[in-house]
Amino acid sequence: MIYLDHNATTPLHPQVLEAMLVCLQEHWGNPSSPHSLGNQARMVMQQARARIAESLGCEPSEVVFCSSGTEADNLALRGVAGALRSRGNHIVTTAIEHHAVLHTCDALEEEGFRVTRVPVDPQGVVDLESLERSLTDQTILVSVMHANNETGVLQPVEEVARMAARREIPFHVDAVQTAGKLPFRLPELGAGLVSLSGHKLYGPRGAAALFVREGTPLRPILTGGSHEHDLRAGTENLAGLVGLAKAVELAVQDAAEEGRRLTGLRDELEARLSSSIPEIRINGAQARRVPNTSNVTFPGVDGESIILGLDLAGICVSTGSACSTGEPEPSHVLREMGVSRRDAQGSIRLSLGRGTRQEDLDLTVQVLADTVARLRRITSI
Amino acid sequence: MIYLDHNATTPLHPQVLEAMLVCLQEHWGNPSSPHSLGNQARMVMQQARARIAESLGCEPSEVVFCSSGTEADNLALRGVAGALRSRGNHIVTTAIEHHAVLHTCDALEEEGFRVTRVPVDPQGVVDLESLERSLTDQTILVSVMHANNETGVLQPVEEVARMAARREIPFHVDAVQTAGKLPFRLPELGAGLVSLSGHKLYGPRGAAALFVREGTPLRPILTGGSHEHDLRAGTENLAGLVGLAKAVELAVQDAAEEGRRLTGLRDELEARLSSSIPEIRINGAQARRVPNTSNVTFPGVDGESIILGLDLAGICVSTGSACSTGEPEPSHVLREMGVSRRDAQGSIRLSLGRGTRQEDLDLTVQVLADTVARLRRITSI
Amino acid sequence: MERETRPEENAGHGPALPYTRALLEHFVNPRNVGELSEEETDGFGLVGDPGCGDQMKLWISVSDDRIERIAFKSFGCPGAIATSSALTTLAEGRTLEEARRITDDDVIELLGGIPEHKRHCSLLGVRALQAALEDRKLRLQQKAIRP
Amino acid sequence: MERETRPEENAGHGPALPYTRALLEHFVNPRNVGELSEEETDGFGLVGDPGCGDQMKLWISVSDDRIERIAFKSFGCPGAIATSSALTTLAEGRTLEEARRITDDDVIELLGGIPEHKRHCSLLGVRALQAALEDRKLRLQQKAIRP
Ligand SMILES: Cc1ncc(COP(=O)(O)O)c(C=O)c1O
Ligand SMILES: Cc1ncc(COP(=O)(O)O)c(C=O)c1O
Repeated sequence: MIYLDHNATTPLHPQVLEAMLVCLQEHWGNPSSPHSLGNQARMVMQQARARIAESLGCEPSEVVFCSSGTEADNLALRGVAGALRSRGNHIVTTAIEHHAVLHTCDALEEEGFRVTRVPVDPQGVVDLESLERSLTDQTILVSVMHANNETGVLQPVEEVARMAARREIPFHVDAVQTAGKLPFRLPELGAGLVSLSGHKLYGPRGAAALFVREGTPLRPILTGGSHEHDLRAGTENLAGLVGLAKAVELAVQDAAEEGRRLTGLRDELEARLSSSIPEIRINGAQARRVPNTSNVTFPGVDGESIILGLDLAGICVSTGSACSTGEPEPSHVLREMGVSRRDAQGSIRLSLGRGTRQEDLDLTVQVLADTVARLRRITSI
Repeated sequence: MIYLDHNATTPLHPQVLEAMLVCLQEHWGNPSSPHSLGNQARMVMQQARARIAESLGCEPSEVVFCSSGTEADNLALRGVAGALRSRGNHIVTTAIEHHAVLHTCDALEEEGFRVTRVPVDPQGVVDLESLERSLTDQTILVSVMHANNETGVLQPVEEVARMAARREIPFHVDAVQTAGKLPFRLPELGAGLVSLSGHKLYGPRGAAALFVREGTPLRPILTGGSHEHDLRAGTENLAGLVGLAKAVELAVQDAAEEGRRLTGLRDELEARLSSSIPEIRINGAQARRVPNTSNVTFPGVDGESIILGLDLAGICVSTGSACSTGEPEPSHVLREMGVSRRDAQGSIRLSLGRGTRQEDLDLTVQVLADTVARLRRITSI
Repeated sequence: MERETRPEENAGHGPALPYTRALLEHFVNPRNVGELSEEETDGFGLVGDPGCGDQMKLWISVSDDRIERIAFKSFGCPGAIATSSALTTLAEGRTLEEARRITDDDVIELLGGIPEHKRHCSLLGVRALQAALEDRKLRLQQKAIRP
Repeated sequence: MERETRPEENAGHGPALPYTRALLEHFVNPRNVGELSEEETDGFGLVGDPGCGDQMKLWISVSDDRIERIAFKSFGCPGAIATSSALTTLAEGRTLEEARRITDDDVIELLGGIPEHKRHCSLLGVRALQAALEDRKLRLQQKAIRP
């Protein structure tokens, strides 16, 4: 199998699995229990937290473990909204965020908040001027993703951070698609809140983290016991957290080198696709992007049919907007970039990863060329 | 090590670990991905859901996977409160619920809901008359735990269910301490919402479920992709869910027989403790209880000191109210049962489990008797 | 009921897909792909929204009240392509009356089932055929008016 | 800084506890447990809330301005018991002036550290000793008034 859907999820790094197994079998105590098994679990948890903090450049007390990137995003948005409700009711985000942010904004709108979704340019980069204009004295939160999951296009979060800081507005960055891919340290982003998710960086599903900078106003969304500095209740998924810590550590270590390798592979892939399949377009190619992601439009054919064609040849890719079941809606991200509905329907995302080798991409180009050619012979448009 | 803290958490059943490993290594696709790896993951997930539904006697579409019992409780309470806010603002629960329920009620009070916490009798059983009297036409939710985590005392949830049903009020049961311990099927509880948690029944941490009976009004608390019938967003922790399903299946299969075994062991334990240590009291002994739990007061000594005494002999027990760090507050459950603050401070919980053997309890009684005698020689009261 | 291949069935036998073998076969080797020339065409159907979503074009050539040739082109998902192909095999050689009675369920049955959320795609083929049959009627009427 | 035993240190060497060996030793074998008789007692201290929480009683017997004998009883957590015991070893045989200068930190140092959230327990012993020393002063004054 050739797996080119690393932005959807990644396989466990073998060292991560190893660390998790030790934990599942030996350190299975409840970190809240007042006996040696519990103490041991608590110490293992403190180590995991310290390891993440060290890898990302923050304090252990600023790491809040969650169950998914989605939960981290929800905690950031609902948490700040809940904490600052009395100060204002306006939230600024972009039109191309992940549904974990956009649908949470929808929910907050139902609760009386006002949300501005700032548009992006044709390359998929948020319009900074328009973002700055949207900030008011009622704005209590700005949320901008670090890189888009469908196109890999990087957003100018450092500049947004400065705009928000100038007005003392809390700033959230959804870094689910960059943590472990880019060698950044948290303070560089300038955000008070940053989400990341284990399963996007060769760590386990069910483990994620929200960085909460000291002093950021936040109200918990899960209440109960006093876990996670009273910001997220629930008995901790220790094996998951240990796996997450190991995964973050490994990913951050390798990020620079692996990034160079993947950029090389990705650029070569795009060059070959462009030369072997007529009329394709690489979405966001002119923008700065994460190294591993390529989003390609094949006019005249349907993305799902391309995916199945590749799948039958043992190649896994996706449309980018993972949809749980049912009809894939044409990507809101591509639509916001000005791509027509039909072209959006004819686009797929190839996201490379640790296991990707040059020969995988050679085969992928060949199968893609054949599949697209075949579908174009069938197509009615 | 002798582990008598099964109400805090349990070790993984070896078959659960095995099922999880297959999933972690082979079925690591994202169930939302549109290719074969994703499809496979989706099918594995459907099987896990079906398996839980079958074990508990409900429909697969009524199982909502969550990350912890705490999250399941939060989803039930906040979810119904959010959905029925326009119908009323009153919530009824008991004074002895887990913090996942009580602290969530506190949070809902801050949002303008009114909460009645119905008291319990000296045996720790909720006062049904008082509960019924508290129901008004503004009541939108009743939440009563199936068994208390500290005392094991069962609550008359079937009767509460009838009271709530008569008034068409949604009813939530926190069954975290009974799922897999008692051989019930969900419809018998008569509740529209039931929480359970994997790590209390030899399943993994990070995996839990909320049963949501068809038609129960519920607004999600985590929004994003359309996972879990649109009631709980976030990429699914598949290995966790598979482990949970296996654990529930195994626990439900064995519940009746294991229950008899543990009741025998527990009753014998209590008899021996009573005969070998003067002046002890078994809390809730006159009430119906889950088979594995014994809560004992040793007047004149401090619970933490008993726990350490046992711990040094390799025996793990706890005070019952797992506190994350810092000062253990005397149990609110025992206080509500009329136990003095000092006696509450001198109480411990012994919770037996699959691995518990008669000889473990023989040793425990002996060490406990020695420890308590020693501490009583030191005590100033 | 959603027809799902169970993972066990697939263990080691290629990708785990929500599609039947029959559907995949029609997707990979669709029958009767193409267009008929203006002269050959006795009826033509176009269904689907050309601005968005799936679309299908279907041509029939009729002789002796039977569909002698049928051809289609389709822009759409695997379900749309496979069901269109399957539909043409069901219609080919049939009398017009028989063709009119072909239902979605016939197509689905031929393919051994189709995932629930793909059912609406299977409408396309049958609807395109109905449209082509209607078109043929119109064409005949028009010929009758000005021969 | 919270003093935590790191799990590695413990691997295979008994339970992983947040306490030092020295503290555990005092918990298991507390020194000077007991009461002094009324005749022996030159000073008595009682601290802690008898209604709730930890409590400690401490007796001293003084001779030649030195603490000749010291005894305590304690209802409380392991930290309270161990620090009380440790305090008595620090105070025994000391001059009253030396005893007065014993601080929490001396007790904590003797035990090699104590978890942050247990620090307040260590106050009990030192406070009980201070109370006993005060009590001795009062008793002397009273003796002076009505001998
Ligand atoms: C940018 C972005 N944000 C949030 C999420 C949600 O994270 P998770 O899948 O862990 O719920 C994802 C991935 O799905 C993502 O790509
Ligand atoms: C009765 C009860 N409800 C809820 C919970 C919370 O479940 P979890 O530990 O999975 O967050 C627990 C256990 O801690 C419990 O005993």
